[in-house]
Amino acid sequence: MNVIQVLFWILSAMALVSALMVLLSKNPVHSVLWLVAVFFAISGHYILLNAQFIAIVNLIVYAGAIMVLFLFVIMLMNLNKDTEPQKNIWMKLAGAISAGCLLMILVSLIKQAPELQAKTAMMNEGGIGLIANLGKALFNTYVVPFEISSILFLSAMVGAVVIGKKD
Amino acid sequence: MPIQYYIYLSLALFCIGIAGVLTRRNAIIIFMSVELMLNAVNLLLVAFSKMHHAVATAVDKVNNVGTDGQIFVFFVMVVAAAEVSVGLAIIVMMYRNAHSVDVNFLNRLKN
Amino acid sequence: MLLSIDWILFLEKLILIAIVIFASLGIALYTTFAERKVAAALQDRPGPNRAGPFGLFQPFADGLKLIMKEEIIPNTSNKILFILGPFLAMTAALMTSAVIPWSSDVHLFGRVIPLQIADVNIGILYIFAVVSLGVYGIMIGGWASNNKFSLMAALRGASQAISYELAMGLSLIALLMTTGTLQLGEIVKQQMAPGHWWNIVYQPLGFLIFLICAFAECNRTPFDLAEAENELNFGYHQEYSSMKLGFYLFSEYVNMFISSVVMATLYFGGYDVPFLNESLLSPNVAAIVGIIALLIKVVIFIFFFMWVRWTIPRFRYDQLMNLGWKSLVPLALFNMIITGLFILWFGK
Amino acid sequence: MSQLVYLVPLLPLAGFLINGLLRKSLSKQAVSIIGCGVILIAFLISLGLFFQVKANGPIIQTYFNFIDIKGLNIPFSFQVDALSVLFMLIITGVGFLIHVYSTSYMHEESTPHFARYFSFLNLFVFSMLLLVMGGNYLILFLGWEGVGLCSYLLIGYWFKNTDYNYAAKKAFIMNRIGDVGFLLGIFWLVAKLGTLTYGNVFAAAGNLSAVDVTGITILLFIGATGKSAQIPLYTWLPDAMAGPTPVSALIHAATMVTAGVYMIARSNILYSMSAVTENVIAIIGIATVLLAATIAIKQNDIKKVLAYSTVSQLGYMFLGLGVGAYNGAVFHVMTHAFFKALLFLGAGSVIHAMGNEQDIRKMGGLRKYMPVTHITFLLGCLAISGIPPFSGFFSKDEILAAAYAKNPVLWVLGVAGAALTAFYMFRLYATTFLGSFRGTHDQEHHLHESPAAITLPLIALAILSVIGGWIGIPAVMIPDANAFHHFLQPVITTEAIAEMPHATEWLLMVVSVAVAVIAILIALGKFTKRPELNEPQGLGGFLAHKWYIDELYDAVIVNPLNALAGFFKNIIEKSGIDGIVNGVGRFILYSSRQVRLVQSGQVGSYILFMVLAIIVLVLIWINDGYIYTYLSKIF
Repeated sequence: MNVIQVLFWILSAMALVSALMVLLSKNPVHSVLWLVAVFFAISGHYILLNAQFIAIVNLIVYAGAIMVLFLFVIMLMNLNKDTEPQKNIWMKLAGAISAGCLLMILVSLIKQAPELQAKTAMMNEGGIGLIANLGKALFNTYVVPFEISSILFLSAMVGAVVIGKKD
Repeated sequence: MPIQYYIYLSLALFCIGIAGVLTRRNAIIIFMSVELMLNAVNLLLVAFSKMHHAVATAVDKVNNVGTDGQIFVFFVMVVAAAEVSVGLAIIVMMYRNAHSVDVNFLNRLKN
Repeated sequence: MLLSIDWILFLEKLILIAIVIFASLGIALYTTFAERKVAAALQDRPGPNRAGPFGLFQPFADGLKLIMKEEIIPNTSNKILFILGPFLAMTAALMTSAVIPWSSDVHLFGRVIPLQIADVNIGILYIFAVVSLGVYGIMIGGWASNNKFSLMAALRGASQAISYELAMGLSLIALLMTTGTLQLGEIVKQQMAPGHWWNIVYQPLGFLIFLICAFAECNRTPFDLAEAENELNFGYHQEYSSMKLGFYLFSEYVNMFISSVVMATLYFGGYDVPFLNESLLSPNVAAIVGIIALLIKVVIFIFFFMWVRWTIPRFRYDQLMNLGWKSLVPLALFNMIITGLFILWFGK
Repeated sequence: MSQLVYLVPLLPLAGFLINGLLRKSLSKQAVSIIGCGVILIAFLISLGLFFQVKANGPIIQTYFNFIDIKGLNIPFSFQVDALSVLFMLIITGVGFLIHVYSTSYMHEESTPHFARYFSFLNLFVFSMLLLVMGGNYLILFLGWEGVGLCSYLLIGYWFKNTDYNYAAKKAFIMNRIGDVGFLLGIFWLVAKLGTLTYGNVFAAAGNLSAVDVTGITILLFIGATGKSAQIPLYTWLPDAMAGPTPVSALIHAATMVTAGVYMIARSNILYSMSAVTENVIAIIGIATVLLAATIAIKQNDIKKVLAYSTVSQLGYMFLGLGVGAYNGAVFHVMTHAFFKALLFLGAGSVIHAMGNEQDIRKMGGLRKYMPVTHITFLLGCLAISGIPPFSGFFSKDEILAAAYAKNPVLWVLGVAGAALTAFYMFRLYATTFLGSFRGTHDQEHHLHESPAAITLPLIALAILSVIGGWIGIPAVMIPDANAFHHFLQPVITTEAIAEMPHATEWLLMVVSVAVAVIAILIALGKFTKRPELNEPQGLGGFLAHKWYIDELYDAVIVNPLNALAGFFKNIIEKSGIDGIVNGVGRFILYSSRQVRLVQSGQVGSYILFMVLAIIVLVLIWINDGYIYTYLSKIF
């Protein structure tokens, strides 16, 4: 049990607990904060996998921008525990059970998969996650998708403005 | 780290996201659950990328195998960000009209 | 060996962290005093001069006062988040210092100790990420107060921070194009290299944008919309009292300090002393000279911050947004393109 | 001359297009000149072609490939040989006279309708020319369909009258029934021989089996019964009197109805190969002769009498075809064209004078009012009755002689038909022209001889009716004087009539002429003073009602079909098919109303279903081996 494994378990536990708390919190603001915690944990995992660029981008994009937007919207709408719509208990139960079933089935599937036996993910080493390598790949092989994604961004921005505009 | 651990972790996060979508009625929470699912997939992509990199490294010390997975993660984030900006705008409009973020208010197509 | 950790390194880093944090807090403490003195000087009055010689103990008195005050938590507020707010603000402010190269390596007990907590290879992105997390403290604090003025202030502060982050990031990209690395230590070393000037020479426009954005990120005048007393009573921390209020106020000064350090590092050579070849000195001497050089630069910046604060009036909110989106972002983009063209033509 | 072949059909087509398209802007004079002129030019060219064919033999002109696919090549070609040039002369010559006649007869129509009439008339001539000039069965079929269309258009020329429209439709539908047979015959030919060009077909005809030949010829003959008004498809022809009288003349004398005769004469090689078909044709021909003649006896409409006489005379032609006297049949076509055109145009003249009165019971004594019409009509009657030396005698005699050679019973029936012919024609003549006028005073005052445009064609046709038969004088009278046979020699190669002793032949002639003369005398004696004015009773009524054939057809074919259609429309369609269609709709509506409950509009439930579906699919995927084995056990 080396330090990486310890960190892996800690981060995993943190991610799972936070993810569950996202669901279980009655208050949407709490949910957002728990989700930020999940993202931190996942970013921690990325760092363990030596995918530093993804890790930091995950933080900037998700924690720094997307979740702030969520928080913004929730605060603007002044949502809290009291305004939270509740599903009836049976629907909740059905949802939880079917999600659980799916998890069970998928886990059993992975357990059987022969291709995955004895495969490991490279931890804390290997240079592909570094920004130089990713940048080269992004601006050589994937330059067209990259430019298209910028167009996507632009159109999403325009779309958001158009939708959100008070008329 | 055995790749299965990452797969299990991702699956667990993904199914938690599904459970969130299924059990909540607040559109924003559902949206967040979707983001959670996307992140679970991202984590899996990175893990797989490192798995393939590990396999390739055993043969060749200097290689770029597995870069694609991380690039995909990058694009998933791009799409997620675009989706959030539009999605939140829609939710805001919905709230402005219905004074609620309950997705069950959105059943007007029913009739 | 338990967990196979390099315990000495661990200890070394722990000590360094402690020093940096306490130094940051100490400097922030005296920055408050300096602010009052500068304000007084600009307004042609003595300023605090009772506690200790020249009023030097004034910050401690202020701190003591804050700690001794009654701890009020509003009844209707969300208690956990109410407490979490200032904590997050302080943490985010202090986290940035982790990647700052304070000076060149020191040689102590036979070990080479870098005066940098972590020289990660994505240093600038790290700073960027932490800065973007800074809004949580404001937003959570404002929302948890359950006060509409607080909330409004928090939303203002957050949208201001998000808007200016963009221009800041774009100006940093231009800088990165010239340096070719994200590591702060590397950036400083580049500027120290002979025949190479400080980055301010190559990126004057980028620095200007960064400076303005730093003002906005720190919620300093003229961008202190989040605490516009005449509009929002006292801003997002109006329900706070005692040490939690102190944290908020303090985090602002820490932010100011860290911003100054970052600006000095990125654009003004960090711990580089101009026209001095540090390699001629012994390493430890060089480190000390470097640290002093950095601190001098930082003090100049902090003074500049104060000077501006007491000189320029506050923007209106729409002016703020217009400046951010319609001037700074296009300007930063323009700067980026110009930089790119220069690199293309001169093959730098 | 042979380069001008294409002009013969093209000129009437051009006339049709000019008159038809410019009918609103052309004056009546222009229309008349164009309409008659193109036919006249065509006639002159045909005349030139006639001499060339006579001198140099047939002309075959191929213009382009009409249908060219693997295994079948049908060129667009014209074949101008003795048979077709003869028909061309009849069509354009008689057609020209009818055109001239029409310019006066139709003068009261308004200009666009006048032009429409002439354009249809030109189109009719064009189609008929296409029919007789075509170098293969397909071109023939094009013309065949074209005349069917034109007959429809012309019979229904006064389209504001519903009955006329019904008559037009009847003609068209009857023709269609025959055309189906014709088309099937053509298909059969293509299937067996792979060609439709006359020369190739006849050259290869020897390869056909007996069944094929019989089948093909019977099917082609069915087409001919429709077009040439034989039993059982003749009923349209009397109804076709709805059209203007010159149209009747054109249909009956020169064009349409002779198409069947032309076609069978053209295919004589095929027909002579099948004894069965020949017998069928002969029997149907003689039956038609007698049936139509008996009906004609009791008709009071001047045009109806002539119509049934046409049917009857066509029967003679088919009798001739059936007994192998192809020359005689074609000869009769020619003479019939002359005297039947003459009779129709004369009838038209009478009708014109009587102010559109067609009932002979209201006429009488017209002799002194309309001398030219009277004389020409009388000549026509004599010709059709087979009195020597008028044209009808020679052609009819040739057919009857051939019939005798084949089977004396046919001859006896044929002579009986001839007697009936003479009888009803002179009943018509006597009732119309002799005796005293029985019409209104107003009509009497109005009576007058027709203008020159009407009388000149009458005179021309009368001359032809008198002398037209002299080109075919039988060998028994003047040896080797039969120019007609010589001329048709290259085309009709299968004339097979047993030589008879000359005495027998003379005897046959004398008997038939004697019978005809007796019938004429009886008719004149009976009807000159006491025309038959009352409604006929008993057998006469039966004949007057045309043997109730129309009623029979209605009862046997039309009404059951109507009932069946009604059954399909009201029962099958309404309850069955509509029921199924509406039932499907109702079922969908009902089931979707039920299924719609699943679609609650709540996003959560949708996602729940989606997740459940994923679970099920994954389960299936995991266990696909078990499922396959399990399913394979069941199925």
